[in-house]
Amino acid sequence: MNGLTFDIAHLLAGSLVLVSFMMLYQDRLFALINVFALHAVVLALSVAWQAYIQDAHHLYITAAIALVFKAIVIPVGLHRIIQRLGIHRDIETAVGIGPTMLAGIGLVTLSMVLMLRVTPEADPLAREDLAFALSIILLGLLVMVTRRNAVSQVVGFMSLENGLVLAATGAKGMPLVVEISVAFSILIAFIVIGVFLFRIRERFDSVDVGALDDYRGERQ
Amino acid sequence: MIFQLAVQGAQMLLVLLLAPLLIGFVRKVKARLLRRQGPPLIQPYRDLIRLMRKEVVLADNASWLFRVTPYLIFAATWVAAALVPTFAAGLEFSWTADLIVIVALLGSARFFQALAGMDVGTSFGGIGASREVMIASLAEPAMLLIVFSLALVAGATQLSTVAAFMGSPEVGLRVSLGMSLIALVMVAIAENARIPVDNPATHLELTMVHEAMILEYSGRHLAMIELATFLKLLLYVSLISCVFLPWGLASVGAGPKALAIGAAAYLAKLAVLAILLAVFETAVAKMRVFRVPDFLGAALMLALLGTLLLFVSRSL
Amino acid sequence: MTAFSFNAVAAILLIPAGAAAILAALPNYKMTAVVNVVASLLTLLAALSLFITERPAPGQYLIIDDLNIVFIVLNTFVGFTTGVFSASYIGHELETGRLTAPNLRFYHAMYQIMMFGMNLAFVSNNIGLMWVAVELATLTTVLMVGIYRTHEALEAAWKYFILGSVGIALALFGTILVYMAAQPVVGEGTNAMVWSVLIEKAAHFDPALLSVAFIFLLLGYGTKVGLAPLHAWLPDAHAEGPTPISAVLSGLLLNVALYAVLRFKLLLAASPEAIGPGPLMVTMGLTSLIFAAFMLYRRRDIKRLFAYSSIEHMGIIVFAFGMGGPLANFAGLLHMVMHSLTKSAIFFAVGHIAQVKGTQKISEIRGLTESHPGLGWALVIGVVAIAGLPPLGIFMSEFLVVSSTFARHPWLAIPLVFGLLIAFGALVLRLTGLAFGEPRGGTAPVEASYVPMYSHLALVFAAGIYLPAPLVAWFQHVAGILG
Amino acid sequence: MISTVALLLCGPAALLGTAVLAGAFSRRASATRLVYGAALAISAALLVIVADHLMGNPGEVSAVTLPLGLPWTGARFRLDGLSAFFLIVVNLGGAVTSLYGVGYGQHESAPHRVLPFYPAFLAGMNLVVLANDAFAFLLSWEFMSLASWALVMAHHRDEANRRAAYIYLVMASFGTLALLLAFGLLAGPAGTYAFDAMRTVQPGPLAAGAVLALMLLGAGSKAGLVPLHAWLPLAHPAAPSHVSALMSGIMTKVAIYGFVRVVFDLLGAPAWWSGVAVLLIGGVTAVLGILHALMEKDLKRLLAYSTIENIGVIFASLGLALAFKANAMPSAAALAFTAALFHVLNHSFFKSLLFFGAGAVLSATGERDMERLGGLIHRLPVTSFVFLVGCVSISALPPFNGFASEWLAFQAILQSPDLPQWGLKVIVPAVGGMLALAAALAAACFVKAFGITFLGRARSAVVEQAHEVDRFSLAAMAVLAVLCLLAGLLPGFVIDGLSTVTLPLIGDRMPVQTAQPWLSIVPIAESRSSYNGLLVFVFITISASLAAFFIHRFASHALRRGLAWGCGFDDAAPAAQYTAVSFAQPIRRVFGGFAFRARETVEMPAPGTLDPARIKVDIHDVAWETFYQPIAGAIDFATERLNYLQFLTIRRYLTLVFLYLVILLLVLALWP
Repeated sequence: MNGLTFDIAHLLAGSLVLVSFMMLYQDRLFALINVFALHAVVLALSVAWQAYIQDAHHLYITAAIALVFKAIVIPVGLHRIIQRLGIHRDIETAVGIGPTMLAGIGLVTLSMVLMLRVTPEADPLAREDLAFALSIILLGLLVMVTRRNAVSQVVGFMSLENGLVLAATGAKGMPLVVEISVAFSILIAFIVIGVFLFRIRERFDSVDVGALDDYRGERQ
Repeated sequence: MIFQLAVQGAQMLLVLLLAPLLIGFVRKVKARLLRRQGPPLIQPYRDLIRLMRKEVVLADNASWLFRVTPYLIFAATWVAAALVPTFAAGLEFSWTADLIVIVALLGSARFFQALAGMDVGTSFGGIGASREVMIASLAEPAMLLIVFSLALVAGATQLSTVAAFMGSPEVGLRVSLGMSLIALVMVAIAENARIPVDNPATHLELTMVHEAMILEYSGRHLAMIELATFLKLLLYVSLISCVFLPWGLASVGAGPKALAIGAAAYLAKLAVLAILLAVFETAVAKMRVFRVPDFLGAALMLALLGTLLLFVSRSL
Repeated sequence: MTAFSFNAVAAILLIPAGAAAILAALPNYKMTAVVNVVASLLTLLAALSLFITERPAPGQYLIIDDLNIVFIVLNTFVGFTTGVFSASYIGHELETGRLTAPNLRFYHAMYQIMMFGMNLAFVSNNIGLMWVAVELATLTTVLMVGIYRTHEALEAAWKYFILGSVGIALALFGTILVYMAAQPVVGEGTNAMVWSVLIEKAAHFDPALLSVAFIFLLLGYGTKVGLAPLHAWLPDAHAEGPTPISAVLSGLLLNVALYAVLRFKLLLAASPEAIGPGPLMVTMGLTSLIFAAFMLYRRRDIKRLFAYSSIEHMGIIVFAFGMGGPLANFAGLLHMVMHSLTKSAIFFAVGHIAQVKGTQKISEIRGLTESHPGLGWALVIGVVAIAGLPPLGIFMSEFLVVSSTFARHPWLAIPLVFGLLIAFGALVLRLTGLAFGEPRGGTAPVEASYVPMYSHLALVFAAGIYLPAPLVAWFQHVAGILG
Repeated sequence: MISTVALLLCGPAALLGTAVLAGAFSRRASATRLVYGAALAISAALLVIVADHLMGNPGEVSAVTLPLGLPWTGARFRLDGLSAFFLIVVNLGGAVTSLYGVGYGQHESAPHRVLPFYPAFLAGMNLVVLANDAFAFLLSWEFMSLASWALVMAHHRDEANRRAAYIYLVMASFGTLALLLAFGLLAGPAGTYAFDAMRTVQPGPLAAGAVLALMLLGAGSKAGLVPLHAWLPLAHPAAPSHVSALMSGIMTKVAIYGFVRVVFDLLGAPAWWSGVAVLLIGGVTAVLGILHALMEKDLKRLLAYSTIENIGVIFASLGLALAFKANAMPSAAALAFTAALFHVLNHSFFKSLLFFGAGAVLSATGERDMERLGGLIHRLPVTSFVFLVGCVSISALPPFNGFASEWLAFQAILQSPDLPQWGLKVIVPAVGGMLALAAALAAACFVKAFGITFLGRARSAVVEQAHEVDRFSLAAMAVLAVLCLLAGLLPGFVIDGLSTVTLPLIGDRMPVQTAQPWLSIVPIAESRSSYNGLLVFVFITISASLAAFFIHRFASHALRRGLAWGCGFDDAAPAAQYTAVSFAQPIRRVFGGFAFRARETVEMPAPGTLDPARIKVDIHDVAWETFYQPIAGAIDFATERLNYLQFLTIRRYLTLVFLYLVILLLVLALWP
């Protein structure tokens, strides 16, 4: 493949990682959701670009899903949930922003190291993409474990899943990508609905996972 | 064959007849040492006969065991005593039992004596029995270790063989043998309930050991037990004499002349040892019951030391 | 013949799928229960027919080989017996009003979907398809765990759901990585996901990619196997869901995930430069074993107790497969089968016990052998079996694992034996309290279905005494495959 | 022609069948007699078969492989001299116990919890002795433990019994795992679990040492070696008395069989220090066991502790045999080995007898606590007589059997100076001293046991309405008493019979004894040592009857019943008698200090007050406090700490997963 296409793909993937970092940095729910929307948009772009250079047309569907569902539906839904629940705007982060960022950097380097051990014969784009995807996944997990609020955890999970889609699309001619992205969208919908359900069933006064855990399996 | 059997029988009768005499002799010597006249030598015989004539007063609670025990004790002790070479070694039935068996026979006599002590159900019987078994639990291991060291020197636990070996020149003078001799004497004192471990002449129940066990016995039963006690003392004395002073002991299948010499020598040894015993008993005082373990512990240690020394010296 | 045998494979998948559709439509719970049992029975028969029929060549999506037949038959069998058990169990739940008719409709439909998912996972030859199937089975069980709608049940389901989803994601990434590793060698397209193709070419794959892939797969599927420290969902899901589901979770779903791990272990073993899967699995196995063994002591809830014992045994199995070698692999397979049978039998018993005693608190259940001899002795035999005492099957597998390990790597055997002993102490301690002593708790007679639990126990007992030669040959062959 | 071992295997099969039937019909009234009758018949049949085998062709070995058990090994069974001997021990005990059970079982409150497991227990023991591959062996071994566990659990409403059963099963499983490891070493990576294969390979010194240690742990924990004995005095008394007899008299012997089978048969040539280890453990076990027995006031626990002592004696002789074998002194090794096996037989006799007696006392009075008994010799004449025989035998007093085997052991110890190693030179006499001490203490212990229980005056009302037990129990006890006497009078026959065991395992045998004049036994040469129980017995009888005759002939016959001497305080209450505790007090003062940190504290009343002074004694089981409590504490601590992991939030669990992932990735990144 010629340099330009490669660079563009590289650029998009890289910017996804960057957006992940931005998510790590956010400490307000609305801002976090918006950043996630941006994350989804960038993902949609890179997926579309992959579709174009691999001229695998089914990938456009994935791109579309990412754009419509993740960049629009879900964020809007989350906005409404937050308003409905009226939960305070601040995210009480379990770990401070600074350490989180440092950890994030560590994770990215780790994934780079891992992927650079891969034999260069492999498709270079695949290598780069994988390195980025791995970092995005790890960062997403990091968001999940450093946030107390269920909504932000959901967001983290979705960004993680974006990393998966990125990897899947980066893999040339991988089958089932569309189906997988659909399946995941459903999964996420479940999670969001779950968060929502717990609210309307009046079982938990907040969707703070901490409160949700007050029972914690076996009472002492 | 017949002659051998006769000798064996003679030995059995001899020990039976000599035992009271030995006691009488010891008492006499002790009395003399205390500047007393003392009872005549044959007093023990008289005592026995008088006891035989008296009626038996049996405690209400006494069971059959209480009445059988005296005969068992007497029989076991007599057999044991008869198996120890007195004037002649290698008698017809000497191989029936070796030294370990003889010790064990005395052990079974003690076992039944302790049981009989507990049978009536008085506290005195309990006192005697529990103290007796405590003493025995230390004396028996010591005795067995002594047996070990003798057996290691002589290469046998068969008394005749041991005596023959000790009589032979190659035995020489050995530290370990000295230790075992001392240990044996201490054990003998404890086993026979002599001063300082126990006082055969006491009448104060709380200090009794042996006497407390037989407190309830009377009449012919008491006679049996007394006789057994006499036999026991004789047994230990002749044991010491045949192992550590084996001179003059008639050898296996010897003629009448040798036997006569043996008998004379035996009587002489008895006299000497009896005098020593009397002197010792007048010299020391009875110790408290709970000093006895230390006394016997010392015997045990000596015996063990003797055995270990032998093991070591053997390999050199 | 081929035609028929293909139908057999199809039947394994279609019967549950169709049954699910019907059950979703049927209103009456008695009938649904019956249909459920019948469908499971048919599936079992279809699975058994796999033995007699000639196998199809592995296709792009489906495969039948020695490895998965064992799993399929076990799966369908326990699925069937559990169906029988749940018929009587659910009846009681309905009377006590813990469940309602609509719940039940949903429940039975979900049950069949879950069976479908598990069977699909077993027969799928395509790692992507396998992933989808495993996730399907997982998500259905999530829904069933939450079926009681109690605070605890929903919380357990939620925990299961979140942790499960993360596992899903990790497993998917691993799958993608495998594809990436295969794609340069095998070429683009579905072929690069067909296991039977991959295993042939695995030697030429990029080792580094494979290694990373295996770590993600081990964590992703290991979450469902319940290996510590990924086990968190397991105890609560077992404790709060309906007991038939606990039985299926312990007896089957863990095996499904384990099966997936094994497939990828083979793949990795075929590529020499890649990281050795053995040490990883041995470590995880020992960790889970010892951790679960200690956790057993402080349990207050009877179902949670046995959930932890499942973790412990999964640890043993993973350890055995990690050790590798004919003996250890044989033991691992045997142990897996025995554990499925025993543990589901135990849960059958526990389900009825909890119903008659009206509680799951261990401290409130006493003297079962007196108050309910049938259940009590079943529990005793079950625990004796699960604790690895003869003459029951698990003793044989533990015998093989321990002795062979000690002969090869003594230092690995010590922690293994240590964990086994600790767990044994805990199980027997609890058993002593539950089965013996002054009876406590409800003493109402129970209309229990003894057939499933005692048939399982009878099988376990028979296996402990006598393994039929063909089965042995089979296992040895599979153990050979597992290398 | 069906081979002998196949014939023998029908026995356990029949027993298992009986067990199943018993499980089905155990609530019928007639079940008890039927089950015990069947067990009796089967054990007797097995006994006959083995005896016939020994009569016909002693040396012959017959083996069979069944298509059961471990697939590629099969269930192998084998009958050789060793297993034949232990089969006799097991089935003789089994038969007598079943006879006893026919009567004693009638008192059982919950027969349905005893009857199914009793035959299974017997079957398990038979199978252990016959097994010829590691799997069959361990399977039967653990099955035996399991059945006995169920029997201990029979009276499960008693908290103490549940605890005992729990500790027992855990210790049993510990032992099994140790044996499992040992067999793992012997089998090697290839997994050749057949004993025949193990015999052919000689493991290296390190492996051999490990196997020996593991066997000491595994077989020792079942036999009751200190410090693994803690479960034994809890579990053995907890079971119904006839089962206690089986566990104490027979099952411990099966454990010894396991030890001998592996260490003397499979392990090949031993190293000299292996003898040292076994010797020391045996000696210590003997002394500590009997000291604990002396401190007991529960009759059955006393018997259980004395079992520990006898096990110690047996292991000491075995260690001696190992030492001799290692130094190529086969004749001495044969002597020591014979002593050990002879003691195995004897102990199975008198320990069963004593437990039967305890059971009779229990069923007659409902009491196990000696402090509430006394004077039973008037109420239970026959029982007390046979119990006395048992006491005399176990106290190693001539002419009974206990003495014969101990005498052989001492003779073996006397061979030790020829041993080359210094360690052995020093240790053997020390152990000999320990054995002598243990023997003397045993005598003391059983004076106490018999004296407090049967002699003296009744300490509680239960004794007054005690009645002699049923004829089946009496018959069983009488049989054992006669056996005790016979084995003591004619040891030569037993010793010659044991030559079929010693020859294959040691490579030598003791000289033929039955050819000796007057049937006396002569281990090496008559000039060295000899013993003739028969003659000693005859002499004692003759001289006793002579004495009796003379007394009868010449002395007075007058006899008067009167009060016992009480220093003028007549008719002291029975409470004034010596109790079990006070009887043991002198010995406690001598040995208690180091053996179990016994402390005596006297509480004197304030001057002028009239309330009594009290003496308080607290005794510690050192082994329990040194090993078991710390372990339990450690486990408790670990569970306490780990338990937090059950109560984390989802986020923390996710963190765990996340960290685990990162760690693994790091490992991968740093992978060379």
